[in-house]
Amino acid sequence: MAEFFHMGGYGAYVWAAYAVFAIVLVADALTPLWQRRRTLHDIAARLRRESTRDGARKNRAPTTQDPTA
Amino acid sequence: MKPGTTSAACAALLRRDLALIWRRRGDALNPLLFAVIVVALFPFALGPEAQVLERIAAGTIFVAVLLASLLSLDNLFRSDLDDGSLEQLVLSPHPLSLLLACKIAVHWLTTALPLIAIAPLLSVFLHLPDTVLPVLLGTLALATPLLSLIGAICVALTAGMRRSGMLLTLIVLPLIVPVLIFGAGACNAAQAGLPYGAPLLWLGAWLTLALVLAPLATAAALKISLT
Amino acid sequence: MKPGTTSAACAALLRRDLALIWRRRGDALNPLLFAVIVVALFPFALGPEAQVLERIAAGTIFVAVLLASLLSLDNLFRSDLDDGSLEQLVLSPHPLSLLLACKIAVHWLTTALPLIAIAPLLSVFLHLPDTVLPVLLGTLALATPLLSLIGAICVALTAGMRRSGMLLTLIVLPLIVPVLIFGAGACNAAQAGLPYGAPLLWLGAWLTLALVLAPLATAAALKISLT
Amino acid sequence: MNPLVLWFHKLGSPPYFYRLAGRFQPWLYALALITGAVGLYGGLFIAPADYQQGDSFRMIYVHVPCAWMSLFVYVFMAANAFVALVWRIKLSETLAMASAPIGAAFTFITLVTGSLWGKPMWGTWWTWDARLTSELVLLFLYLGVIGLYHAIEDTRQAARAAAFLALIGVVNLPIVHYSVVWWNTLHQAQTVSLMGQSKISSSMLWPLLTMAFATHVYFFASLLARSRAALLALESGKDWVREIALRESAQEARAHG
Amino acid sequence: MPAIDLVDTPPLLAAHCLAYARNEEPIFGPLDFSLAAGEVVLIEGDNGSGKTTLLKVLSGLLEPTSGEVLLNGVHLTLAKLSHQVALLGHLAGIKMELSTLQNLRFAVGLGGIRPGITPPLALASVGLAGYEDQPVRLLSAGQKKRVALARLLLVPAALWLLDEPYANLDREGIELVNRLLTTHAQRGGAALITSHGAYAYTSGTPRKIALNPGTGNRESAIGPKSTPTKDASA
Amino acid sequence: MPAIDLVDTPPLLAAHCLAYARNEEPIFGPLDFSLAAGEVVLIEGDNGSGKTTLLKVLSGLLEPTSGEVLLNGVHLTLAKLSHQVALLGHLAGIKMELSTLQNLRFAVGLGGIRPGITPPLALASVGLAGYEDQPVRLLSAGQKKRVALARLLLVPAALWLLDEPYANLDREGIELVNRLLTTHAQRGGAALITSHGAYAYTSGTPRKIALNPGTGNRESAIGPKSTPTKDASA
Ligand code: HEM
Ligand SMILES: Nc1ncnc2c1ncn2[C@@H]1O[C@H](COP(=O)(O)OP(=O)(O)OP(=O)(O)O)[C@@H](O)[C@H]1O
Ligand SMILES: Nc1ncnc2c1ncn2[C@@H]1O[C@H](COP(=O)(O)OP(=O)(O)OP(=O)(O)O)[C@@H](O)[C@H]1O
Ligand SMILES: [Mg+2]
Ligand SMILES: [Mg+2]
Repeated sequence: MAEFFHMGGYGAYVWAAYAVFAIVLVADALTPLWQRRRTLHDIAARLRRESTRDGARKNRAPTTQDPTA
Repeated sequence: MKPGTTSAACAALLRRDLALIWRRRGDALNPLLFAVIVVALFPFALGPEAQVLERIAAGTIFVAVLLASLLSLDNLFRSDLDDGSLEQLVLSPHPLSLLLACKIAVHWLTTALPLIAIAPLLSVFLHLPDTVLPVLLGTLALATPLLSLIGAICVALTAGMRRSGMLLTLIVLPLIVPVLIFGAGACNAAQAGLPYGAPLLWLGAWLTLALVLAPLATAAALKISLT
Repeated sequence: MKPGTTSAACAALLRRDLALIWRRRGDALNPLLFAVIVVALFPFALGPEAQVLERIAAGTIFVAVLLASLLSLDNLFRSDLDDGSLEQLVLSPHPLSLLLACKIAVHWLTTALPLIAIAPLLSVFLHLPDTVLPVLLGTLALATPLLSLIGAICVALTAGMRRSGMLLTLIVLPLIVPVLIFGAGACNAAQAGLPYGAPLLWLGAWLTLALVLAPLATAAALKISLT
Repeated sequence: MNPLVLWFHKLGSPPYFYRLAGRFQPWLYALALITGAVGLYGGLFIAPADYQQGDSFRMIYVHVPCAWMSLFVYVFMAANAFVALVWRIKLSETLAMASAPIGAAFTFITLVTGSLWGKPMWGTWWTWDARLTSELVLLFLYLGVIGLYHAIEDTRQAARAAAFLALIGVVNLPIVHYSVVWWNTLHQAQTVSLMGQSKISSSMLWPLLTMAFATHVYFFASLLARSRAALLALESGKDWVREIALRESAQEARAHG
Repeated sequence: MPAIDLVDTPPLLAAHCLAYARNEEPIFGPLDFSLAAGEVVLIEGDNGSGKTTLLKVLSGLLEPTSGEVLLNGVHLTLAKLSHQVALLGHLAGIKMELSTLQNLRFAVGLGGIRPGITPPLALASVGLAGYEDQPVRLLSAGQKKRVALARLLLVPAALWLLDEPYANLDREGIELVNRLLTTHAQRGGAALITSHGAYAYTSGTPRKIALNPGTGNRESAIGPKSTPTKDASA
Repeated sequence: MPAIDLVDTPPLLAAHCLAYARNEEPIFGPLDFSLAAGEVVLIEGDNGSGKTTLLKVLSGLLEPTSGEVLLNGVHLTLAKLSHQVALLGHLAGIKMELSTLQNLRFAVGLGGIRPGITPPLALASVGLAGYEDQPVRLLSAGQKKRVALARLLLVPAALWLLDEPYANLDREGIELVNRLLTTHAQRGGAALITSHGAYAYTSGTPRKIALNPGTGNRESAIGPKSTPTKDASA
């Protein structure tokens, strides 16, 4: 087993290469998940904010049409 | 009520841009200073050995000229964008590519030409052999318009953003690597006593192509990044 | 109605500047890219021979880092000036030099530190011997804060002008040539197997001095160029 | 209408694509993982050591598939960029922009693993060889496209600008490659081509091909995931996205108590 | 190049179902309106209701999300727009470094000139006689605005799109704008102007288009109204 | 640090023979005026008469050519000014990239805070509730102005110098400014505002300082006048 990891003296290089391969691709796979979560978060926050905005507007200008959103 | 002719518009644009540069002639010298400074830093950084400096002279001058004209490219549309003039250009009834070609020409005349003029001085700093100087000037004369034209496309792409700054350098880099290789390569070949005609011919061919296509591409890119 | 404490003001400034850089984190990478690109241009310009590249490696990296941090210095006060924030800083009840020291610290942390971190990669491109790398990193760690501090004084002097751009480079140049000579000199000495302690000590001494005096000078210069 | 055209039309509709991609995506990830595991097992355990390079040759199983992918992804991106610019199809913009970071990742892996391979084989991390240099330029092109895309405010405009750049890059890559070849052979011949013609035994070959397949499948899985995330951001004002956002935030609120 | 003297062609500008959304967020909602030659119409709306955005769409700088714009009955494209529309936005396309006269000369070179007027005359008629050689940078906020107004006088555009033309101007300047608008309308031109209702265009038939703030005004109130609003300073 | 509750100290701000010349060209002529706590004074003048310049001098950003300025009876120096003056110019010192709330937080960190108010409260009271996380860049012209007004509410400055605070604001915004001014005056603050006379500050005792345009107004008319000008749209 140790010999397997040793890779005939090239272990450091070989395993570093495989590690880079794994790390970069795992990071690449995780980014969309993270992006998706953040986007949905932002949208939910924006929806909340918009509702406070519309509320404030209604108080200021009672003549404006009721927003249908 | 009739709009003016296209040639009148180009003339007005050339006149205005030259007037602007004249108004800010201090700024117009900046690329020149930058190139001089980059070249002047190398003897300090590498030590004063003449053989080392001579070996890297042509390449360093090329890199300095290239960086100087790239950094000045950033201003090609910047101020026009900031004050709304670019919108007026896009909204004008004349072919945008022609108007942009005028702007590129002004840029080359006011930044690259002075750089070529000062190249002999730079080559003295770095002990470039006198025999190589004509080759250097020739390649610069072919390479700098190419840089202005290629650069203009990239600037147009980045025009939509505020402060594109060095992102521009990143985008331009892959496109100018061939220019650098052939330009500096010709000088290095001349210095080594090898034939240097082929790279010059290549540069000439590319320049002809770029003169036709780059203004069109620039206009297309600008329209993308403005709407 | 009481004004806040000075430490609160500094903290607010640090927080805001970091938030701004985070908002424009793409821009923050620019100096890094610029240095990489300048270094990458040299092999194209000089040819791929390892011996040539090795000889000029340390000096070129030093010049590239220096240019990158100088060009980014231009933005140190630019946006604050453009939107009136700088007026607010000057009008604030807290010592201006302290506030400016915070700004300089943020600048160093966000531009020079990444440059130092990427220096090993740059040295691979130019075949810098592995033994010289620690010396290079050490000199960069001493030289870059010195550049930020000296540069800040000059930026403050040119803050009154729009688009000072490369004039800045011209003013800064004479001040940083000694830094370049000692910094690159130490690396070249190390590469040649000579002792390199003395220049490092000099750099350290200057840095100590600049840490104390530069913020004060910057504040004075800024006040001059704003009124 | 021709059913195939109709299907393409439907595919162009973001909510439909989002749902369809959501259905495919887990299967693609699973397939990539399995074939990848098989390929790596074959490469690390079954394939014999190379008679010339010893065990260091096992780097081939990550280096070469990624190198192939770095080129393949660029072609894919440029094709989508072309469609996006000419026919203004939103989905193509999304696909082009989603493939850029994946391509950059593969290019990065190629450069790093190549470097790691070069140190023991050539004794240096980096030389300015034609292929290596072209690959570096390719990385810069990818970074330029990504940087441009993120630097422009309006996402659709950004996508169009970046697509334009990607197309210019296609024209440029061969020019760079041949100029670098020419430049490299001017002074001296670098002795680089170590592996070019060595015949490869089938026990070495099949893991390589399996890995190549796995990376292709992975690319499409990642592409779908990225496109889905991007579509959510792009269509954030549309009702179907709002529904998803509200649903997820409600779930989260429940999960946190 | 088509002549633009179209006093009797029905609508100079017509918009059908025009809407704009930024990142899917509606800025102004489906709007229908038309503008005849000789008309000046005021766009009213609160802060953030999309007035500036509407003008940018009409000038072709932004592409509408839906709907269409017809100019003299033909579809509006960027190229067609060019010499029939003059936009005065927050950014006037004026070079701070150049003198007022140089700026106007350039505008004329680019866009052509109306018969019977010259740049110096235009400068004089906006009250900047004597400032011909002054770099624009050295002018005050209101004086800069006047330079932009002088450009309108010179360029042969039938449709003026003016974003808050009254802002920063003193009383005399406001009268100047009103005078310019009246003359332009009499000549067969038309203008759309935004304003917060403080200084209405007072002669002619001031009509208003109201933008409801933010709600994406799907059923926005459009149509001729006749009361100019002077009660702003309450 | 001195306390600034100075409701009964005689003049909050006094200027004697204040004049400013740029390159020997007089911009505004020797001015004498004083401003008591609780007062709001309107600076009126045509375009280019030097209103903006006067405010810059009073805030210490420009040095007057002659004359002196006393704040609470003491000479005005840059350092003293700092937390007693709040300037709202054309440039508000607001970062376009940051959100409205982040901007206000920074202003508070730098300048301190009035008791009894927080940044979110200030935002709400200028009608920007719900815009807390919006980058300022994405706001319309009038909304940006409101952010700048919110800063005034937060920072403990006794003297407000406002350059055209009404420009770009809708009718509601104008009322908002008037409300802010009234409250500030009642609290013992004072304000100098420039305006073209269109929207005068209507409550309290509106006094005006008139600057004669361009002439370097050596004998400028100063003193209390009582007619607010509402007849602007003529
Ligand atoms: C930083 C260094 C390196 C880079 C950037 C690099 C890049 C590439 C690229 C782009 C390809 C794909 C070429 C194509 O399909 O047309 C490739 C293929 C390959 N590379 Fe590398 N490489 C590097 C170092 C190495 C080293 C050190 C070795 C082995 C000694 C190596 C062995 C191979 C092999 C065997 C192939 C497949 C050849 C083929 O398909 O014809 N590479 N490399
Ligand atoms: N560049 C932008 N990106 C995103 N949203 C924007 C942008 N510019 C404006 N907005 C938003 O769009 C809406 C309309 O803005 P617009 O500038 O058209 O308003 P306006 O009617 O001109 O207001 P004002 O009277 O204050 O000038 C506002 O809610 C604003 O927040
Ligand atoms: N930076 C400058 N350099 C030289 N002269 C200037 C500068 N800024 C303004 N001026 C001149 O000074 C005079 C006063 O300008 P100022 O901006 O104070 O006027 P203002 O009263 O604010 O006018 P407005 O109502 O148009 O804003 C003007 O004649 C102008 O041309
Ligand atoms: Mg507006
Ligand atoms: Mg003013």
